[in-house]
Amino acid sequence: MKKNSMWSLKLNTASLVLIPAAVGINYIGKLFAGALKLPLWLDSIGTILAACLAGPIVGALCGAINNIIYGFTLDPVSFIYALSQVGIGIVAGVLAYKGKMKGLVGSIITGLIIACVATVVSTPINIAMYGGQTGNIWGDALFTWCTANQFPTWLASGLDELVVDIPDKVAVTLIAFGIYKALPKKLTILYKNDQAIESLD
Amino acid sequence: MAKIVVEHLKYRYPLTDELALKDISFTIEPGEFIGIIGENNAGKSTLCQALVGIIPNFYKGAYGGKVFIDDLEVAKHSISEVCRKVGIVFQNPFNQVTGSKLTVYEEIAFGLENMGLSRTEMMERIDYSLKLLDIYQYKDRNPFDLSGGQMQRMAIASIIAMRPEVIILDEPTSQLDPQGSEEVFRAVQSLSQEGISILMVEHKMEKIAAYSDRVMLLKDGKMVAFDTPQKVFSLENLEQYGVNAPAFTRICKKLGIKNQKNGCYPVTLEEAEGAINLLKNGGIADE
Amino acid sequence: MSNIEIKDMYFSYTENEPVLNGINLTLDSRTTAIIGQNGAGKTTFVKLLKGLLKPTHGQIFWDGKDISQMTVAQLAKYIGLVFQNPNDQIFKGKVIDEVMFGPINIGMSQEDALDHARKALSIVGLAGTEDENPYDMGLSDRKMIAIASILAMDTDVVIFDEPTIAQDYKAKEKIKQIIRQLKSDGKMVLTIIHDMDFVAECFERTIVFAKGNVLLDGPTAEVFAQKEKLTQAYLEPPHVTQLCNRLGYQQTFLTVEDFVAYVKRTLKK
Amino acid sequence: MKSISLYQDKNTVIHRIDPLSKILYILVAIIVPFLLASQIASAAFILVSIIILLMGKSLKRTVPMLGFSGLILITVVIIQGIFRPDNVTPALVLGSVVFYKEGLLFALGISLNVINILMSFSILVLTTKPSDMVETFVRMGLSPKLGYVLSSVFQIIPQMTETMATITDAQRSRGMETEGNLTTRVKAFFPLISPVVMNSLITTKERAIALEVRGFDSKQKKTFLTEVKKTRSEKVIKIVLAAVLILSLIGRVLIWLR
Repeated sequence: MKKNSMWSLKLNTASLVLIPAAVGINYIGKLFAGALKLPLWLDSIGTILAACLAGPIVGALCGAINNIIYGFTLDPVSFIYALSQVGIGIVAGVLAYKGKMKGLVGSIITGLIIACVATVVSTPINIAMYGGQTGNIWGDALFTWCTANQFPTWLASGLDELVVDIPDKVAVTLIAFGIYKALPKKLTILYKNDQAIESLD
Repeated sequence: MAKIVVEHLKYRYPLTDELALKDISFTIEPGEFIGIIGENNAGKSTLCQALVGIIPNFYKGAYGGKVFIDDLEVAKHSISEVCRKVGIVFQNPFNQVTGSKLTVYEEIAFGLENMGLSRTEMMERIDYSLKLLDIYQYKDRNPFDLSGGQMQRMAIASIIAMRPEVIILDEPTSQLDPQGSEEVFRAVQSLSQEGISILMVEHKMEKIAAYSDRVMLLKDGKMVAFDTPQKVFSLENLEQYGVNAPAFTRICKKLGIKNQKNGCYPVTLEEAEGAINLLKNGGIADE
Repeated sequence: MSNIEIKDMYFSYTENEPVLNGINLTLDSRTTAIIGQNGAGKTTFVKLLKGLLKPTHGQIFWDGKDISQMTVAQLAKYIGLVFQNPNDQIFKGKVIDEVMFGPINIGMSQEDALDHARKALSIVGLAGTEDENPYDMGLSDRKMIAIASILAMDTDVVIFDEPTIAQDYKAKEKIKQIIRQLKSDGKMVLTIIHDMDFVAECFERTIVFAKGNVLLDGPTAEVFAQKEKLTQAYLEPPHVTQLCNRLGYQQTFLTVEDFVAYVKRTLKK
Repeated sequence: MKSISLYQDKNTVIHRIDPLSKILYILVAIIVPFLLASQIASAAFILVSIIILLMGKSLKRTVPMLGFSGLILITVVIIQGIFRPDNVTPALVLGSVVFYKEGLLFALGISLNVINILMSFSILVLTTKPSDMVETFVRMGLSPKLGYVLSSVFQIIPQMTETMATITDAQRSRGMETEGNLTTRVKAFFPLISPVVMNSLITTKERAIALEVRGFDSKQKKTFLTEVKKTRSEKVIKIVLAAVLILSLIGRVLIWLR
């Protein structure tokens, strides 16, 4: 029973309503990062948090819906990158469920794994869309250097994405972990699907 | 019209040790207006949510006893079935807006679409409830552009459209300004005149005294009193239960003015006015 | 004792939609309630005092010094504002850390901040909860934490925005006590509030805002005596005052005690 | 209320077209040039999209959207033009910098592709009310619950943006600095983001309950307040689009067989 519940597609209302809130958190994270002129995007805090709270399916849905919404509000190219957000949601959900996101070290490792997955999913899209670039100055500088030194495109592009993703995803995972840790149990229990009603009769 | 029967209701939230409701039993007749009072954490909201099945079906936890709305046993049915008979309105109007609809009209339709009603039936019910709550003129507005009072009336209208036989209002005015609260109280009165049973949790004791047929006083998850407002507000140890009687009752208590017929203190503006006038014109105070 | 003088203050978010239309007020040591319906400009007014907004025209003087152009951070040392919803500010995992956040920001040492925070928590009746998670506590307690987090900053002026919303009798009594304590400590107290009975019992002065103007200003009893003007601002007098009006009394009483004393006196005659 | 969607309410033929047709158009505009491996096809679709956007009075609004991708495309031209490994034929010499033909052509292909995708999506995004689109999907069989989730995001984000402003005010009122060096700004992030998260999670719980008491979890088959209007022209549009797709598929097979 417990084993199945991580992948259960039957979501309760609380988990469903968590999705728009998580997308909103992503959006606000990005706005605050922009307003404070921080050098990172910080735009997947909600996805990771939702994945921790309600599992990989909700995490994946958050990621997908996040980018669909970005597609409608900022840049239609985001639709295509929904795939990498889905990857982030699934990985975070699975790792959190397996209890890997406990403590600082666990979160950093989780962040690194998330960054790798995001890179694996995004790189082919980057290559198909932009010949391998990401649009980030530092990443693209590395890409240029690699290209000029005859690296294969997939490697140059992968490294480009990775240098951008590692600091961002590690930071985001740490922030999500910090918030998750402080959440009252009364709230987090609502998103679990396997509660039963005890009888007092 | 539905009758509510609660038998030995007990409930404990998940992850807590103490019962939030401790063996509560009562019966409410069809069409009654019930005021529920008590201090914070007395169990008022928990009781409200138990009547709709949010407790135990949303929160889980530990549950005992039975709640019947007519012959429907609440805990044994899903919330979506129970909500056809009992509607509930909460304190914060913002959090009750679905957020997925762009106009007030569509917002009201949300519950009706879920019930699977036909279009014509929906439109008829929406028009009726918008007019009953006096917000028909805002039907094309975005729900979030309404004032607090209007938004709360929209929340009530969206419940009314589902034609429940009982409506529960959990502090419906505490987030509103005086004008907004007045709008909501007037709306609640018109519901009561339609014959709908009403249970209302409220901290404004003057309002409770003015509207209620009976008042239920809770303390620490137990029902302490359930009687007419005059009887409940005349209780000597009321403050011990974290409740302050209406200003009118407190004045009359201090002046020792009791209603000769039932031996209770006046609880409303009108009763107090009458009693004090009587005193001035030669009536006798106890002191 | 300090005072705040507001001279000919105007404010609007967008042109053609004025929120405040030329406010002239002098705030002094009297505890003051600001009432009026939503949208009358009350919250905008306190945000201007706090420096969160800048007046489009006019000045604010504190003891003769123009503060209308000071930054929020500079003003934080002098003016504290308790926001309506405690969830808009609480972010620490422990009550004590939350309450110490403000004091440390305005430059108090760790020890002073701890000291002030402890004191503030005991004033709001939450001594002993220092190590709890604020979100494990009820909303009513979180409101008290938010109050404590401003009290701990030990500002000369304390402003409350709707402190009594959704509070029960006991909590309201506690807030009354806090306001009285602040007054006796020589602080200036300003409160936006909808609960007229509370205003009647707790505030010496009442200012009524309506449509961006000051409609009424004076000792609380005088303000509540102006029936027509109150109706104009969609306000009802306190319940005791309503009873006075019904009985046709000339005097305006605000509290149960005053009313009872008066009736007893007249009856003796 | 502010809306975060890029959609603007205008009364044009394009606005009235079924969202499904617009989605079909996006698929055709992306798949056909890919199948035919033809840059001319991309260019042709860009032209068609521009005409449709003009008819929908929405062409100007694509400019800000082009901004972000446009910037990347410029760097693509520069980087590929100069550094692409298979560069051999110099095409343009600017001082000591040499642009090569192979790299530039590659960059041209990429640019046409990206602009084509952007423009075809723009038609959908700029001329379709998000709620209409969600409803279309729900009628087609998307779970009404996911439909709810999608359409509520559009309204919930502006609400959260407002909360964000209040939270910023509340923390600044307690003396927190939001400007200054990097450490100050990094330190400010947590006090700002945590209340947003807490607030929205608490709201989530209340909203979930409010939805449940309005039958959100009902097993009953859902009905709709709004009516669907199906016109003949809609059918024609869909058939034409499908035909284009099939023809290009046949074309691809023919090229492959040759």
